[in-house]
Amino acid sequence: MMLIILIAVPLAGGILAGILGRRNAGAARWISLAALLLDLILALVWLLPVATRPLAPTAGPWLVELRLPWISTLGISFHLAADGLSVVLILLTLLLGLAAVACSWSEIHERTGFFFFNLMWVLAGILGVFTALDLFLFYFFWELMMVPMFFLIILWGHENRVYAAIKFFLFTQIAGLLMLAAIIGLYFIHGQISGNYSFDYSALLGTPLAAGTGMFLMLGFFAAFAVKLPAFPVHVWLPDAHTEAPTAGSVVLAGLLLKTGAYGLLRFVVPLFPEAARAFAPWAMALAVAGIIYGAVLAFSQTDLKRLVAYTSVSHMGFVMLAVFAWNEMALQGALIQIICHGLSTGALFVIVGMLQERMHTRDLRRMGGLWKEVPRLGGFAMFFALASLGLPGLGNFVGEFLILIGVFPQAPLLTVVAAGGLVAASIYSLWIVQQAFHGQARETWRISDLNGREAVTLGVLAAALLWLGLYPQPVIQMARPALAHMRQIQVPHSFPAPESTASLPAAPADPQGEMHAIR
Amino acid sequence: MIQLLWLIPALPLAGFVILALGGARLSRRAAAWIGVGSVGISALLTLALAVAFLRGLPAIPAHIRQVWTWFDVAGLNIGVSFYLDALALTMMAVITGVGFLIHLYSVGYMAHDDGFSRFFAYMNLFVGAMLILVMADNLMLLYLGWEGVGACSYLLIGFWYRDPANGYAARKAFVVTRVGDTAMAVALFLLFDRLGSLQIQELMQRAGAQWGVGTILPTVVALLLLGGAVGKSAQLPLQTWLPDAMAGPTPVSALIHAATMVTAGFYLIARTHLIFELSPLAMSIVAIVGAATLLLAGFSGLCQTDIKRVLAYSTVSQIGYMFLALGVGAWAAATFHFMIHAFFKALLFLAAGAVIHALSGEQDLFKMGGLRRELPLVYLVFLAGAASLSAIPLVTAGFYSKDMIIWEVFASNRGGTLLWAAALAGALLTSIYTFRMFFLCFEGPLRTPVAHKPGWNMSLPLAVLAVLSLVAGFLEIPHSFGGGVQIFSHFIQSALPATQLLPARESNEILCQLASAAAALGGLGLVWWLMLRSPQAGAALTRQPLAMKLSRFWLNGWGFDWLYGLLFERPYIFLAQINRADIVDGCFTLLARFGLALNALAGAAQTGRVRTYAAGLTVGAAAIIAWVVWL
Amino acid sequence: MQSADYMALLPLLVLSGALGAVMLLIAIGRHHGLTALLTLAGLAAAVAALPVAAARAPIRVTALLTIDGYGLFFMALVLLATAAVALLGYAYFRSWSGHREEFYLLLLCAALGACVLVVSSHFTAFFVGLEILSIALYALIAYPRHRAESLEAGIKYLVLAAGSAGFLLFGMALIYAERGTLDFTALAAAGGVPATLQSQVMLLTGLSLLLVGVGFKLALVPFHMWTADVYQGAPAPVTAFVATVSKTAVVALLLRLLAPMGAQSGAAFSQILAVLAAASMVGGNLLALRQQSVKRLLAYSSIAHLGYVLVAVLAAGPAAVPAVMFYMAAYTLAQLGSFGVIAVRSSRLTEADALESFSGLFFRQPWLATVFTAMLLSLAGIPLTAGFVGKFYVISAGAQNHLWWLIITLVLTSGVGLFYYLRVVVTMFSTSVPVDLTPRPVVFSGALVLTISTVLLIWLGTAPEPLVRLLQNMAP
Amino acid sequence: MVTIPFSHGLLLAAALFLLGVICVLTRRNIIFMLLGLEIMLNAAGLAFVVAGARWGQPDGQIMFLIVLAMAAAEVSVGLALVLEWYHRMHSLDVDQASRLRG
Amino acid sequence: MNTLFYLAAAVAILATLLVITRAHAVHALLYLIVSLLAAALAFFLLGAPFAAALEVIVYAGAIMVLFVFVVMMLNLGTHSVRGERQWLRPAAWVGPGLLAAVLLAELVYVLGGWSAPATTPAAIGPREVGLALFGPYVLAVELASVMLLAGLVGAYHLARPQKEAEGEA
Repeated sequence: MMLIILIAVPLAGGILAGILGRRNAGAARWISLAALLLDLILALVWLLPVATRPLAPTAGPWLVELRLPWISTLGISFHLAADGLSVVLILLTLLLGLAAVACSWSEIHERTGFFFFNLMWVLAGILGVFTALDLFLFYFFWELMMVPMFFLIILWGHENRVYAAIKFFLFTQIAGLLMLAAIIGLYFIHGQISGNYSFDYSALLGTPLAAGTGMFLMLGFFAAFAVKLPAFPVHVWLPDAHTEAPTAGSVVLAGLLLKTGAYGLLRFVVPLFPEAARAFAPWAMALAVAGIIYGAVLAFSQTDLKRLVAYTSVSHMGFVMLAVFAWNEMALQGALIQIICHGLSTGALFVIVGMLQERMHTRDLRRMGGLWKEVPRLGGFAMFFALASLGLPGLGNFVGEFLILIGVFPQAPLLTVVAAGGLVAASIYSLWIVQQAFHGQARETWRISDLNGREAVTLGVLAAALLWLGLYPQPVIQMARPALAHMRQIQVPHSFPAPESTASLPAAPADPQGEMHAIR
Repeated sequence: MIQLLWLIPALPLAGFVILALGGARLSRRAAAWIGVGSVGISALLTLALAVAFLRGLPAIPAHIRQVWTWFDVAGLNIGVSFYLDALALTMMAVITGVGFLIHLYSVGYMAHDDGFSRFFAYMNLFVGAMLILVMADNLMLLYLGWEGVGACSYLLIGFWYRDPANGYAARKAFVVTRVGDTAMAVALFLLFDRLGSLQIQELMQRAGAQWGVGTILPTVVALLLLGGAVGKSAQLPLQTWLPDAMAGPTPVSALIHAATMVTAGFYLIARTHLIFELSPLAMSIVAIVGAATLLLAGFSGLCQTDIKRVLAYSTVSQIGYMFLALGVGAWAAATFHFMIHAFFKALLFLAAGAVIHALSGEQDLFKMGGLRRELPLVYLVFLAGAASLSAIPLVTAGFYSKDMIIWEVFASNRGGTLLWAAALAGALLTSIYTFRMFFLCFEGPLRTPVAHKPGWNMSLPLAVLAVLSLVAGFLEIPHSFGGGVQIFSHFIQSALPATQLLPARESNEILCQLASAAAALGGLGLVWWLMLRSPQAGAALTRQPLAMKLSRFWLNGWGFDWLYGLLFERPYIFLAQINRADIVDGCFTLLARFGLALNALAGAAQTGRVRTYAAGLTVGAAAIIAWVVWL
Repeated sequence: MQSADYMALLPLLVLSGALGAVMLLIAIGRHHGLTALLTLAGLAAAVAALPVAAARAPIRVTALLTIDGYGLFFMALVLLATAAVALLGYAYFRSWSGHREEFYLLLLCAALGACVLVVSSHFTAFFVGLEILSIALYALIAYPRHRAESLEAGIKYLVLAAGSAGFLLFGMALIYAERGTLDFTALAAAGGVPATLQSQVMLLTGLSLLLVGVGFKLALVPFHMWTADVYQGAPAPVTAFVATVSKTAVVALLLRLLAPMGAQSGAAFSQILAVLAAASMVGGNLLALRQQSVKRLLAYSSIAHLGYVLVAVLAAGPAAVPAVMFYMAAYTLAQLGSFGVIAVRSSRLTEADALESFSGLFFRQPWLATVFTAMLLSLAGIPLTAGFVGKFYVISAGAQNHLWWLIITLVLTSGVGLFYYLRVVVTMFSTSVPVDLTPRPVVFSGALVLTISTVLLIWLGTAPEPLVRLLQNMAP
Repeated sequence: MVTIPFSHGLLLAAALFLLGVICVLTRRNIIFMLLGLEIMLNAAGLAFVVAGARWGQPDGQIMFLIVLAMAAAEVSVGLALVLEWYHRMHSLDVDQASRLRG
Repeated sequence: MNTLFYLAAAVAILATLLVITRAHAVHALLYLIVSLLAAALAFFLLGAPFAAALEVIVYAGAIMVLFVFVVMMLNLGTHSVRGERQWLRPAAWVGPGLLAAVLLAELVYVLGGWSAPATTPAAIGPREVGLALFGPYVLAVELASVMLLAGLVGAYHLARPQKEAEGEA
């Protein structure tokens, strides 16, 4: 039940904010803030103790679970559950949600109520995605979170918002529909084999699939998640969406929406299609590495600061995809840390860009320069997050990237080396941001104010979280460990109906660790 | 006492946190106290620790203290834990000691700067990171310090951020070293993959047990680590960033780009020496890199006009000596030279800083001159430093350390005559460019008026360092000097193995020493003759076309910047720029255009004429019937 | 005909009675509101008669009609949609002078035709039902005869519908000549006899010609060209009717005709259907891309939607029938809502179908814009709306029968489709200066339709279980 | 009574039907278009009669009757539309009815 | 008798050809009546005397007269004939002709290969038709009445004399 409440609180808060916000913009802000704080507290009180408790080795993977009948004639149930992975992501969602509310505080003047309504509903959809265990329900939430996001962009976005919003929606929807087709295909194949027509995740796990079918279905899922991630070469919606979205939109996009793609890869693609994912792993990893480098190079050449940061997301999320397809504990833990830290650091960078835009009404790097003198504290934070973004040890992103690389290395040494090249490229663009915006000569005269208390607290919390994850990520690792271990166990299908599927994959289950051997 | 190990890096880091959070609200005085004080206490702690360490020495060569578990994933258990042995202690002593002096000096040097507390914040952060680097018990933590000092180096080179050139230099330093760092990271991956640990001592043990001498793996690992080392230590081929790094304030150059950070490469190799010893090839490469670098930098040093750039090239060159020593297995000599170099190079930079300070920021050697009388103290300490750098025999510490290297290069079983010759040539070059700089600066007519005289807080570190540059050498006096004194070697041997000398060459020690002494003195004499005794000869020499060409070539650091610009920088920028609009996006746009074209095509049938529509109906009927009839 | 037959026919009888009553009322004295009310009462009575008929179902009433759950469901859909159109019509024609009452008469005729269609199991009933619908529609489309557009649309629809009816009849005649029966079930049974290749070809040719007629009504590519013109020219409530009732009825009939024949009609025929489905999905969505007229846009989109439905029709498995039924219900709701929004915004002289007239609607009439957005999102198949469940159902039906290429076409083309739905949504939410600043008050009856359809839309989108359960065992 | 193959009867119907199609496709005069439609419907009715004759059933003729009724109804509405159109446009050119397009 | 059928067929086709090519509407209508009469003959020969009678009465009689009325009402004179000639350029025939030819070829292929037993069918007179019509087909008759009603109402509404202010409030 607590999971429903966790999702319902932002939904209700959103409605309330929407209604009251028509009269009083302040009310909408405070209600949203209160709802998210309440949700965060509830999550901390309910989930954290459960998640940190040592798990009995015989217990199932789920810490909390809830199953209600929904459309039972089609085998669809309202099935929510959370394991350590979900808990971590829920907490991240709420934290970044708060940041998003905080950074919209003074940025949004028009239709404030409706804005917060949309914002809260996006967050609720994301929470749903992170906890849904019925594939139909998952897809439901998956699409649901896009619509308010779309409105956030078209109503409060910048100059080119319509183009960006439509592009964003089209890309994610088409890919989502491919996933829907794959979900349904899986449902029927599973139903035909077992006689049990169900969309339930745990039921569908281990469905034996012929090699070709499995690959097609896996690609359906992969398409949706790759677009959301975003993986090269379907990343093109991201720079536009980020650039045009309001700050809170960018924060939620970068910090959370992209993570749903990563989460999907982790939770669904590999566990549901272990064989296909294994076969596809070299390609996926190659794409991931291409994304790492491509995103980094493109980020460097951008003149729009938001666009620049957007491309860095492409690069960073490539690491996550790389890790997922390596599928060993080290890489997966790294992926999780990377997910969180990218959310925090890129979210914070977007917040900073938003603050600059609010003050300067431009995001053009060519017009900035020498801002340090005007806004040293903002500059300091920007420097901090830029360093985090380039993977400076001691900050969370480093732990993520390092674990990923060290985990992937045994499976794909060459790709790892190329991916490590992304670290160099990351330093190029990260420092470029600081140089262009805050260092150097002032190109125009700006009279802008430094951070106020609310802004400083927002950034400070994010920075502290990054520092904490950089120096002591062990609690997160501990929390996610049983979840990841469970996912890695559900690897080998129960049985193969056709002999050709075993013949084509020699000695697949032989590896006790279950790592996929890609390019060696 | 050993329990307090963690305090040593923690204090400067705490200083950094206070300074960073306090920011501009702190008074200069408070900032200075915090900045200098934290490092000072660290230095005192280090001293106390050294005493404790020495007391237990023969029995307990190393201590490990874990502070907390950083992370523990799938067999990779990384602690924030510190390892203390002779090597680390030496490094710590230099970092905190010299660091403290430089901090003290900075109070005066930076007194009028806007970013006073920011400066000390960065400096404290640097000291903390550097201490973590040298104290790290595992390679992960070492990497943390490693990158951390890189970041501080970046921050401090670009300290005066208004000038884009400084920003460029800072980014260049960071990116170039990061190339090396990445190689090092790959080495870490490989080590963990093959040996299952990143704890240094465990690694050394397992490497020795599992890998044979001369096999491929240790060579690969060693070369990757060397990649990291050359990046950080500005050795060939990644040396290009250091001369530009002089854009930072001079104390920074003294601390980071001379005394401590740039020697991290040396430290890394010394730390992982067992792996290097498993690979003779890698060792030779280290030696060759060192030799080549010291010559290259020496020649470049000859032609510089900027006083700090001369010193920068000399740093590159001196670290080349250290690498050369490492390459021939002269571990103790390398460490000794590191320490002495820290003293005299810090001294030289600080003294140069005092000169620059005095001349209101003037760095051009040709605009200096005649400062002997204006700044007598600086003159004296500079002379001490220059002598030490040039390894003027007997009286300078530099002589003892450098001579030790030259001799062991000659006598080591891994050494050779060619390397020795290079080292000797380097010594000659060193003495030439050093005294060229010295004479240009202090002799001749006064060209720029003196504005500031150094205060006590600048003078005191200069004096201390000058003394150290002269007398520290007596810690290690060669055998040939009547049996000698080997305090330092003995000390360091608890951590690093002794050099394997070829018995056949051992007897030539005194000859060798004579040769190096001759090189140093010869260089000095040559410069004196060309510049002071008969300046016309010197001028004539510099007017030679060949000399001018060479001079320009060396001035630009052998064209490496140009080459790398051509090979990497410009193609990267070019590729990024032409693809700014994202070609992939273009492809999708094309797809969308295609869709719109199809829309136009399909829309062409919507003429609004009922006859057209009826025709469509009929065509459809005909087509369908054709399909069922003939297919 | 026995009393059970009459009971089974009760909805049709009630409808006919209502037709007569309305005619009488008009003869006695013209009164717009009263006529509308009587029409609604008749429709309500017919709906109320459905359970009576359902109690006797399934039953064959003469050879012509088969009253079964399947037919009754569609009948309910037709009747409810007609009622909605009547309400919209009341709102639309309220401020007109002149004869408005015939609208309801014709509407009831058309509804009766559609009701006959959905329960017909015989070519004769099929044809008669279709023609009642068509002939009533000719007049309905051209109803505002003071508007040249409406007349034009009427003429186009008439010429093309009659032409397509010719093809349909010729096809029927060929089938009859080959098989000797006009009865759907008998036709399917006759297929058991091993036929020669030639007679197979004859049958297929007949079916193909029949398909021209059906394809015209469903506006499948390449028989789609009339759609946009007619939708645009017809008054908005009539457009809603054309888009919903006339298509629903024909889809119901097509499925009833093909379901038993599926096995014998052979691969070639299903290939053709597949091609038509794909062509409709692609063509419809492409055509709508740059439309500036919302009615035309919805017209093109309806072409695509019928393509989607055809995927489920093709699937022909046990999932196909409920999928088609659910999809048509969802589609009907969304189309009614969409055209309803246009209807309540239209004035006597112009239909409010220019895209730019929707600019910034959200800020003037947020409620109306929200309804329209919900409808468009449903058409686009976004969750929370009935359209999503419908699309899900259709893909399910396709997947069950491994129509992978059609599913992929469906997915990609609905992605394209999303673009133009979003264009409309974006326009409504655009903050640029709106063209038309005065909000037009929404008449109560229109508001009622919009509210109910929105509620239903979301209810079906979030809790489809009751309907799904109802549809589960309704194969004809 | 004739003993011709039934296919000949159907061929006649087909030929007439297609002539009607040609008429609809070619003529711009709405009246002629309606005539073409009548020809098509009549041809379809003929086909039904032929088919009914083949099976010796009255069903074919009944279909013909219904076609007849439909043709009558359709023509009446069609001609009403034509009158209204002519009243407005003063022309019978069907190509003028192309304001709706695109 | 067979000859009579083929003769009727030839007349019907020829007359229809003339219908579709005439420029004058009244001429075309007259030819169409000829064509319909020929078709009625064919009906008769195929054993459908009732259909033949209705063809003559309803089609040739009622429907065509409706056309004639309208043509008269519109008073299409020589002016319209000239326009008609202009519209009927030979080129206008090419496309539809080709299209129809393709369809014809297909249908000839289908029907030509189709062989039904060519027995002499028994005549189905008005009695059988009537029995069927008011037996199993009674609902169709009822529904046809609704169809005619729809046509009636539609035609009434559309052709009603127009007041200028129609549609205005």
